Amino acid sequence: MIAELAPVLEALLLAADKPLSVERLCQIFDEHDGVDNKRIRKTLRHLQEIFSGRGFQLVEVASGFRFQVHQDYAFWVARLWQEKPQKYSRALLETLSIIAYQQPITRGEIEAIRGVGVSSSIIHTMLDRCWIKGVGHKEMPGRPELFATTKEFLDHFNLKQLSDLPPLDDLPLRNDVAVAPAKLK
Amino acid sequence: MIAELAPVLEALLLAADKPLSVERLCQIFDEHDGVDNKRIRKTLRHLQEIFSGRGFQLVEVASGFRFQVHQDYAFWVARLWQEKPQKYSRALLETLSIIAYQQPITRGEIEAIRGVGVSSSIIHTMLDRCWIKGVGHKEMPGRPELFATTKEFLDHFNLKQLSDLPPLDDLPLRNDVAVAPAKLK
Amino acid sequence: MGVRVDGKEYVMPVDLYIPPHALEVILETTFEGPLDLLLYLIRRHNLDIININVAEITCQYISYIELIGSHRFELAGEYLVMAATLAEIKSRSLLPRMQTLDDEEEDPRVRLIKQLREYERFKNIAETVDDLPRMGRDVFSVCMDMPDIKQVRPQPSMQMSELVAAYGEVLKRADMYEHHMIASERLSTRECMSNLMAQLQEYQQMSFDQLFDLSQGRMGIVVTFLAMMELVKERLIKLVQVQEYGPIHVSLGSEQDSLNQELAQ
Repeated sequence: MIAELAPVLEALLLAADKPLSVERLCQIFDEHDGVDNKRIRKTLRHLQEIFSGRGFQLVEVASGFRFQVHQDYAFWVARLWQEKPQKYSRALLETLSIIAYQQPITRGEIEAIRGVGVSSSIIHTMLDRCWIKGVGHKEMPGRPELFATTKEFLDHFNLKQLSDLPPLDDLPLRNDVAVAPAKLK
Repeated sequence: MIAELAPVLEALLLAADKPLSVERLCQIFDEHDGVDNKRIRKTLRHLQEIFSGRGFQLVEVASGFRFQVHQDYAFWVARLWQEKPQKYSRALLETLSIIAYQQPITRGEIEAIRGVGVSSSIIHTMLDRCWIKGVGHKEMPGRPELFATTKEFLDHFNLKQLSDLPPLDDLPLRNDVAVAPAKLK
Repeated sequence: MGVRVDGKEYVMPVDLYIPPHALEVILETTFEGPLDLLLYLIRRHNLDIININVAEITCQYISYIELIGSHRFELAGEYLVMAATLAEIKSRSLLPRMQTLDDEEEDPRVRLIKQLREYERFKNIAETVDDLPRMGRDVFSVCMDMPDIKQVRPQPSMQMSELVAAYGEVLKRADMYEHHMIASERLSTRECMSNLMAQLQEYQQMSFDQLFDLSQGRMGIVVTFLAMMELVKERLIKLVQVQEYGPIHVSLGSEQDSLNQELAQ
């Protein structure tokens, strides 16, 4: 029976190099440790309170909980490194956004929306970073691959679920003919 | 002038991938931030106190300060990277122990000692893991293969040589030639 | 109004004309394709797709295409499609419209506006996504070191203690097994040793195989074998094999011989 769970969870979450889910945390313990999902959740909430207002915080993202440096102090942390954080090209951001909001989607469908070809290097970059993955093939000539975003994508953008993405507005394009906006799933 | 230095230092030390010296920390700040080595040292000492008794601690090592997981919880953290402990069947454990203590030995001899048959899959598992190997054939009808343990087996148990195997003094040994452990070199 | 490229301001004239030397850079770095360019022009100039000077714009688009065509064939193609679409829209607007039900479906103007609208939504959301707090820019992960002293390696999935315990079990069971054997089948190594000795005294020499009684089962055979080994060890019997893989002959050993001699004396 573990009397004090908080420091154990702290240690685990701080040492892990990726977010840990409640289930994953629970696996660490043996039966006789007296730790279940409920107790872990409760302790995590407690930890979130304890560390609020500090230089770091415990947040829940798509694939679990992680400690991260508080955004308010990112300015100082950025000074630690010589290199500026990488900027993403507009082509990558647009392609990634289209996949995020319209998934699952084929490369051809992305190109139709953007009106321009999607370079293979962009797709590869996103696959390499595990932000997108192939989730199947569309039943149409050529059976093109369908892409969807991953948990890692959500983790990277500090999101818990897809519905946490900012809403996709319907922007009126001048006083044009009435065109029904595409429905978003 | 930075009013609250503690969360800034926390953020810096947590985000850095190596220890940061007081001098290095000081470089981060501009003159008008009102941060000097003395103030940094004082704040770091304060942080050390704040976080004592938690799952992590702020320690000073040769090249500076760093946060690290508290030693008391290293046991749990180690489990993070540990594969789910595989359970070996009793049959496998017994067979392996007989080979270890009675090598070289044939399958028939193992069966004789255990009083039950030894399944081929057990032998294969152990051969696959390189824990045992065939070392020759017994000169008897059918010329059965003789099995012995390997260097990998010793490595697995962190042993240097077979004689480092625990002695069987405290085991209920029969004074019978049949099962007296073979002398180990 | 203009576009900044490499620190220089390029003015985008109302008539869509872009200086040829700036065009390449603008098309490749500033705009994400012909839709993006058209969207820009519409927003900036309050341009009406219907009223553009198609002859002029088509000429210009074609000269752009020639310019970029040598480097970026695909990109040139995409701009060419746009020029064709614009030309089609213009040509339709000049002709009297046939009012049919499915007319709207076919109307390239409606299609283009729909496409522009859809693209603009994602162009905007891409900017919003870019502003989201992001790992490595706004959010930094925390990964602490382990204390140096105790670099715990993943433990072996089998402990030595388990192995020793298993062996202990084997020995214990073997012990019980033997008692059981004595009770039920009246077999024991010692007893078997005696029997073997008795047989050999009677026949002097026997073949190895002959000494085993298959009806005693596996354990019986094992006990016989063990008894034989014990007798060999004690030099009470001899095992002789004349040639490799040949039959093994068992006879009384030297100890027994001398014992017999002593008895005879």
